[in-house]
Amino acid sequence: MSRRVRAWVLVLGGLGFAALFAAACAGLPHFGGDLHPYGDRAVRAALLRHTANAVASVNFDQRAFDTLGEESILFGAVLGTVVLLRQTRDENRRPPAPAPVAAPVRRYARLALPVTLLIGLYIVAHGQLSPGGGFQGGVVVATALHLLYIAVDYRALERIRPVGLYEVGDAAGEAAYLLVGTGALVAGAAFLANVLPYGTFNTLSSGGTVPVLNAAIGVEVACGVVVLLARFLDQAVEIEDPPADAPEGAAK
Amino acid sequence: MSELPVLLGLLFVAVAATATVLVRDPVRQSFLLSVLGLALALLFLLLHAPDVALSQLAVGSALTPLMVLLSVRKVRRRARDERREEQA
Amino acid sequence: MNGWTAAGTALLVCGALPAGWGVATGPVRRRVVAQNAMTTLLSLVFLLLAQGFVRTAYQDTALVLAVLGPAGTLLYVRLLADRLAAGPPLSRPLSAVTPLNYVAVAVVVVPLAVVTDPGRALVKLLVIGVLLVLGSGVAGRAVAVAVDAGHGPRGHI
Amino acid sequence: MTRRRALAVLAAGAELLAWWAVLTGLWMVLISSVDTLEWVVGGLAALLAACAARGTRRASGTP
Repeated sequence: MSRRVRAWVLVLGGLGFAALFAAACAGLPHFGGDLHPYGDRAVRAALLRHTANAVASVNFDQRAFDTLGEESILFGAVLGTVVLLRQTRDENRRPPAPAPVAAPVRRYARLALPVTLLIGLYIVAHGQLSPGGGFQGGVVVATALHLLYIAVDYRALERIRPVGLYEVGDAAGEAAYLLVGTGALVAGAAFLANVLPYGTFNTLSSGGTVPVLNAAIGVEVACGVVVLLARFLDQAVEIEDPPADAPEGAAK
Repeated sequence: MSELPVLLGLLFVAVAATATVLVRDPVRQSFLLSVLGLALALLFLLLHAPDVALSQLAVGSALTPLMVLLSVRKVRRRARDERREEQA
Repeated sequence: MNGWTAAGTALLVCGALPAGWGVATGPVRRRVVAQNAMTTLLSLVFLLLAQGFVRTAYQDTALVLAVLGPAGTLLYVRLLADRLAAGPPLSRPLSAVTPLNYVAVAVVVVPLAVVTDPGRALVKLLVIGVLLVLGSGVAGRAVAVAVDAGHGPRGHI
Repeated sequence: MTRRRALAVLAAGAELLAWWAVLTGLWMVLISSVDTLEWVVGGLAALLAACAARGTRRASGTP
């Protein structure tokens, strides 16, 4: 196809999309209106299952299967990064020199790391009650650990971050989500159906499987992000590119 | 008048997103990306979607800039090494 | 729109948006300082909006931003240390940003604390305030140290 | 030798306990209503964070 023909195809497609999009927009309900057919049903179902945060109920109960897909996307993305950013045979590893970090920053990291970690765990554990959940809390937990690289030293991070353990955690989180879904099958319900007792509204034990799935996602996301960043840090800080003229062989 | 905060949030997001696309240098782009993340979080909160706002904050405030800047560091180091080899 | 929402919008227009402009333009030094100011101010905007919407649960966004915002600033300081050290020392307006952050935190958190009933909610609000002051102070200090390190020994990672 | 070791264990325990108490207090501030399960989950989360605090202190070198 020549450049000209391609441009015409693009124009044609763009025009068609614009016409259909405009027609669809005309049929949308008005912004901020009173009519929310889906929202009303979702909130009613959430309250019926004693889940205070309706969004968590939609994500982990009413449409838990969608969330399984999303979780698997993250899992696959981390896996792909690990494969792509691995150390190849002709790349060398050089231990990085320690970085000078101001003393107050170091002290702040020592205080902020546990506090941030606790806040992340709080966000995971209270996903069914208040805004947040496994994804948000998991990312906060992973960020908390990387305060060690940001505010202390790369080697300090390496000392308390056994990557292998986090790889296992990543897989275990993904597996736990599937196992909870299979548990519902064993109990005689549909895959990922909410089979646990709903509990008392607005307490930590409410929502049936919602907090359990939130915890699984929290573990998966936290470990996945740590593994992801470990690969990035490896490449950016430690691994050197092979010399252009003489490949020196394995450095494992 | 009651729509003013939402309108401001929408405008903020539109400007930040356009600027992020137009800037070419990755380091500058990482700064704009963090502004865009904060703008989106604000808009989500104004539209009463705190769950999404939290997701955006968690990802946008430290994780994305870290990944962008680490990639920049790797690419820079490669360029520097190549230059050194040419001089040698 | 009640008073709290109006105050949040005002703080957004007068504080966070100019800070956002500072992050988007100019030398790296100014961008990092403005980034610190922007996360602090936006966290305060979130607190005001949570009060204005009468949803205490929305405070969690401010809480998360109060710990992750400084992490973001420290990250820029860490990974752009050579660029920060390459320029002249911080100008006086830039050095004044961190004290301004403290003032903003006090101006927002104290009235919010006054209208909050004594109890756990009040302590949570104060914890967010303390985290904001600590984080923004340390991040501001880290920028100043990194800029001053212009002639010191290099060797950062 | 054993005495020094016992002292070290005692110091580690005290450090963990202090962090745990502070962090459990923080958890209790963050939540909206207290019940037994909340204490259990909060205590466990605080224990994890306390271990991280000790790990950070040790990894960052200076005491």
